[in-house]
Amino acid sequence: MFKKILIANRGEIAVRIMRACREMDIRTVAVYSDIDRKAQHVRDADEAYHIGPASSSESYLRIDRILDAARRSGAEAIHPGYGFLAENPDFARACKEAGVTFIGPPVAAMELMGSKTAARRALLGAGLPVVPGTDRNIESLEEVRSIASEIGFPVMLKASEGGGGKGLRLVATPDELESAYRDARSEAQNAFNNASVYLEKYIGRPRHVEIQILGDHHGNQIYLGERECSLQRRHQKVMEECPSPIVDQDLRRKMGEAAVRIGALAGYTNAGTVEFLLDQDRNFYFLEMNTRLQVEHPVTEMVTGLDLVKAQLKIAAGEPLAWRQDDIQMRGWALECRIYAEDPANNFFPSPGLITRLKVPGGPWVRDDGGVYEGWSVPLEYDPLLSKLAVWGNDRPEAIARMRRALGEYNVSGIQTNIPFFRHVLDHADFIAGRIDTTFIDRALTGGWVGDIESVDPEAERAAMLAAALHASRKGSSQPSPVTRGSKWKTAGRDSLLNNCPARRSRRP
Amino acid sequence: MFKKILIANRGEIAVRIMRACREMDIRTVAVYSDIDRKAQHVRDADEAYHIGPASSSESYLRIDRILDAARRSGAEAIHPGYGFLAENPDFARACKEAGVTFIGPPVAAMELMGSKTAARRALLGAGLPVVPGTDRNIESLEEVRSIASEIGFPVMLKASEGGGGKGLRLVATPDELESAYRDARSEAQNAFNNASVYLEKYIGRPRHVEIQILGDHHGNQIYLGERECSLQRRHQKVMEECPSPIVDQDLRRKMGEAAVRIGALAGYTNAGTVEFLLDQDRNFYFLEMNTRLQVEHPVTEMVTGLDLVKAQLKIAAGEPLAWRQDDIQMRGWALECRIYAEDPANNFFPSPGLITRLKVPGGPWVRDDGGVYEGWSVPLEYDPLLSKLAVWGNDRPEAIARMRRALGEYNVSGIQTNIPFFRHVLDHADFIAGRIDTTFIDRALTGGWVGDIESVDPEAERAAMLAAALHASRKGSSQPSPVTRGSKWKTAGRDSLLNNCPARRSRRP
Amino acid sequence: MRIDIKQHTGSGTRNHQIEFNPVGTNPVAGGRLQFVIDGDRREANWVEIFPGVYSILVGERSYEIHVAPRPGDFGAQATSYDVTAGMHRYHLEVWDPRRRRHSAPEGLHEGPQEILAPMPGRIVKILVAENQEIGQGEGLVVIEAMKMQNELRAPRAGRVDRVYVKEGAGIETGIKLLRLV
Amino acid sequence: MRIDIKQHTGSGTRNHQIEFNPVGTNPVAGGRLQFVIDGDRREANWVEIFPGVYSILVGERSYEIHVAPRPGDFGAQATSYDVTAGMHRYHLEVWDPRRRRHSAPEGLHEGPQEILAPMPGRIVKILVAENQEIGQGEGLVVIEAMKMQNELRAPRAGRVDRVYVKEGAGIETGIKLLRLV
Repeated sequence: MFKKILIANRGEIAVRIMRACREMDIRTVAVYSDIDRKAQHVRDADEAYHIGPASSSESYLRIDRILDAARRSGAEAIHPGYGFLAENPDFARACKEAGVTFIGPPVAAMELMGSKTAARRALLGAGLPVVPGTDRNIESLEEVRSIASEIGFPVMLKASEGGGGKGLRLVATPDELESAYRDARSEAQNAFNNASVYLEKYIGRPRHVEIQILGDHHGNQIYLGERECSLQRRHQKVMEECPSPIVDQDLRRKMGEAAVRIGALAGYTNAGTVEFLLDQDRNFYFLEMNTRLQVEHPVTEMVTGLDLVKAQLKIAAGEPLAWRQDDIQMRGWALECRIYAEDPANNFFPSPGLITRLKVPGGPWVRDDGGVYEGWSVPLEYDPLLSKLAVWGNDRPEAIARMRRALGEYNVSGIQTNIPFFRHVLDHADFIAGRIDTTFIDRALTGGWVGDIESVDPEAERAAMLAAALHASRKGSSQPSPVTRGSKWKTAGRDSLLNNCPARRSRRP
Repeated sequence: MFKKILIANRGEIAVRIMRACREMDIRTVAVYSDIDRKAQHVRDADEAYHIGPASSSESYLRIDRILDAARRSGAEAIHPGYGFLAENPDFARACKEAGVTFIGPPVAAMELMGSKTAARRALLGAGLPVVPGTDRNIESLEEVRSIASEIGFPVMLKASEGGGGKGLRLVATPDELESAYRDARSEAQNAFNNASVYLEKYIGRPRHVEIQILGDHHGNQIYLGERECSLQRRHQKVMEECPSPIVDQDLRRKMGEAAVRIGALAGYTNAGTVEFLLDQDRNFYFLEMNTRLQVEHPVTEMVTGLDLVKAQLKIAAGEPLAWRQDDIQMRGWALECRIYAEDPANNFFPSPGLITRLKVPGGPWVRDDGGVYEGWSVPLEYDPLLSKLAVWGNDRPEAIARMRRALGEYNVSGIQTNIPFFRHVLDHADFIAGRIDTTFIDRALTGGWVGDIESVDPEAERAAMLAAALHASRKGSSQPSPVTRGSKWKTAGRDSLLNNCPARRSRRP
Repeated sequence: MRIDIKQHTGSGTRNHQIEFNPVGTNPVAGGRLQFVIDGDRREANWVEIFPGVYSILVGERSYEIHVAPRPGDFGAQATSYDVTAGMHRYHLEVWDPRRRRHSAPEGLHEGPQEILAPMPGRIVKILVAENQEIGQGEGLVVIEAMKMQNELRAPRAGRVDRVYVKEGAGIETGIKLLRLV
Repeated sequence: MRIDIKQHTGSGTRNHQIEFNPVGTNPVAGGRLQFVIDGDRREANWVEIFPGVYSILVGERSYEIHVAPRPGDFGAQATSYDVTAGMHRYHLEVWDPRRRRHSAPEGLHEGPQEILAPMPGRIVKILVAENQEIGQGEGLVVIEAMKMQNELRAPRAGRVDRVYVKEGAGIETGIKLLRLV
């Protein structure tokens, strides 16, 4: 096993990986940017190397500086976490050339899965289920017309290098096709500096269900059940569960075996996730493969009892898998909420800044994977994920009740978080019944949703007003901020219409 | 199910019970003493009733005031937790008379198990294994002589009403018998105001292994595996695990079935624990039965996946057990450390006071059941248990590594805790090998143990000295306390010989 | 003392009135007090656990209330708080008795108005030019923060009188972005 | 500045010496500094995370150090700290340069000595009387705190000159219990 590894990441996932390392007596090397000197992952590491200014393009994306830190520290391997360089084949290649083990799949597998059309071609060739459509870029309007009429409307135009919902066009009728094609190409050009698009059949209200796989360097491939990831806001996952409410033993086996075949096809090793779309009839279609550890891996860990980060390290060190497929037992039900620094009462605007108080929930079957601490100032340069709150229950209703309880204990002061938003999801009849798809949240919740929950307890309302009055009378009203004069506009601003979408090419991991 | 219950307790166990209630939509009623107005359990409850001054004899032990609070709040049931009134038959009887459900066993079962000699008689009658010895009080020196010679030396003299190691005498040879008998009686008289003693065969270096049982009101009784509780300091449990390193399937079944028979014998319902002593040859003998929820119940929960507090509530509400014996599956390994406010570097002196900073460990398979918070001042009137830190692993080595990691993340500032002490236990070769018995800690650790761990990392030592020097140079040295002049004596006092033992009749739960 | 409270909800605004005897400004305080709210008399046992966090027993019912000023959201006559009680969150505007003589400002949407930054970040794109006529809901600027691009839209129709910021500029919450007339 | 440090371990005491340039007393501080410890030169990158909690990079090795004064354990010339670095805990006595001219007090065990309460609690029993001769290790008083009875024993033989406390009295850490001569 490795004696020392470098973690090329920050925040909760760096902290998570270091926890596994400490339990395995592996020394940890952190890298950090100027504003992360006091970050949790630097405090937790055995060694820490400065790699540049706050902007990630100048630090956490700098392959040269990270490899330099690996050399200087004598790290034998690098764990990329997710995001940043995790799915960058050039980084994996550079590690290989530098003689450092990249904890992840082979470069070829990353490259194959990095190109949507190439991956579609490979799967179609092997007779694996992909969404009906083209397996290569479309070169002309004529081509679009003919293929679209073959497949039948509605169809989706997608950017070949795309992600995060950009360069995406839903086309309901033939006469919309021309303008949609033009728009999709130009949007793709702007967003990804590559205009190529391809065509897929549109699947209405699909579910996003993904399969976790593990592959070692001895030809063993297993799947660890599925994760239900249909709860997304603007194409961003916000809440995940394991198992999925609509996947039964039979479907799990079918999807699992398909995922393992896809892994084998790509010559995949280490931990990976095969994402599928499920249509209304529970037919599943390959969406894409994430060639790294998934943000939502904890729900799989809680149900299977396996530590995925430890498995990654053992696989990268050349150990054979410790489990055969039929050793994998799923017990109970797990849910995860992604706690983001964003204000649900204010169009989910990002909310960076100083955490003045942090109380994390505890007690039975509650797990918090955090990357921040009381007194830490959340920078605005990086992803707003503060922590992942996961719970386990004997069944889905218990898990839901426990998550409600845990969210009630969670207190983050100084900045806004989406915690109140999750309380709405948990109370929604469709969620409770498991009737969810990727459009559920945008349809049912964020639309007409307001941050304030109408009180059902008039006594609590009175107590709230007494507390506010007491506070005002004791502290006097706070200093008017520079905004005072414009305050009415501020208020207007808070409630004004807003769009937000990922600034990076790919959506959040 | 109940709509509202009262929790007649404080601290971590009150918080634990309220968590279960919130997950079951049961409203919670707290009781509190003057000093506990800001305690966590009052903050967590839906209602809170003041029941008197700090001294527990004037508050948490006042049956009348607690029942009055139950009446006024309309609570349908009372959960006693552990300690305080949990094993007091008069309280259970008073609840019954007040028409409030006592969440625990019937009065008769509590009374039978409350008297050691009565319980011994009952078990002997049923042919169940108890430590060889008398089943009634010894009235004369002659009687002691004859019985002792029958059993064979060494023998133990025990106070019939005893506990916490008081009125206890090990007698190795016949000629020690007379004085030992006299001492034991007078010590029992002083401690328990009852001089009765009885005789047991002495079992050398025994293990303490206990079985968790559940019984409903429909005649169903099951066992949930064992807990290894041999790690004790001065007869106080400090660390527990599930399963036990020396219990195999076969022994587990034998002990489990014996425990269930003992439960049936006592007409037991709800959650209970049968404590056994194991000798060197793994023969097991009944020690006593705890007729309430055990402090260390989390390790059983983590391995079986069952929520014991929820089970207690359902049983008390009249529901039949949801599991048959063969539904109980044990998975992996769990460890628990009891985090006490005591100073291991200072003879384990109690260390009450203000918690200036509290950082609880998190991440995978770590569970903290706490009853305190940052800013809370730990009162000296009550038990020093701050929290229970439990971890789960696939096997014992992983659980040990994880506990080491979790303890490393645990930070309590302002008061001293026994956290550094546990690091010694976890690093001890005998513990790692599972070679433990009830004398292990007093033999191997607390004897020559010093609070400072000799550094293995000279660089860490340098950093520590730099930090101390920086701190002193920046802050200047702190205000000399009143103690200044006597400081050398203070130091002497810190290192002076000390005895500490429980002030209550029975040892800590 | 008598304090007016405006409660803002999704559906509108409710007015409340609360009366109690002054409790002083001792940083660590607490005790029993009588109060009258919207005409109902109550007794409360209150204590401040942390600054802005109150444990309040109304009768024997236990509530933990978090009182936080809404960032950058202060009026001249009132202070707006986000108040959280368990699962419930309220937006309360407390009218400070020491300034009761003033009345609420009216004519919200008249005259020139400043559009302020609702969050810190970086201006990645300015979508309008000075003197440009715009309609309600039209995009004004795109602010990037935490890997998200957030498009701020016009709350009403009007003409862009001035643009205060440049593309690429870093901004703080509350600074002026542009003026609408 | 030059600072002497006495390190107390189970096995005895070690002396160390550390030198660095003064860093000021800015509450939130940090930076790089050169220091020499027992003759070895090092470079450190330090920052205070919380009061008394330092993140220190020596070279690139990361240490988080908790510095806490030992309760009631202050000498006239030095300050004693419990210093924790990860799994390791040190008892360090820092000799404040501003008082270096003094030397350590000697004759630890001579003359009359006060026995002080090592913890808060309640005196449940006084086991000796004034003018009573006692041997080392003999029980002096029993203090109850947190449901435990703690017997304080004589660190050496001597005569009980005075008893300052009564049974049933509540006590604080550091108050005088009795005088031994």
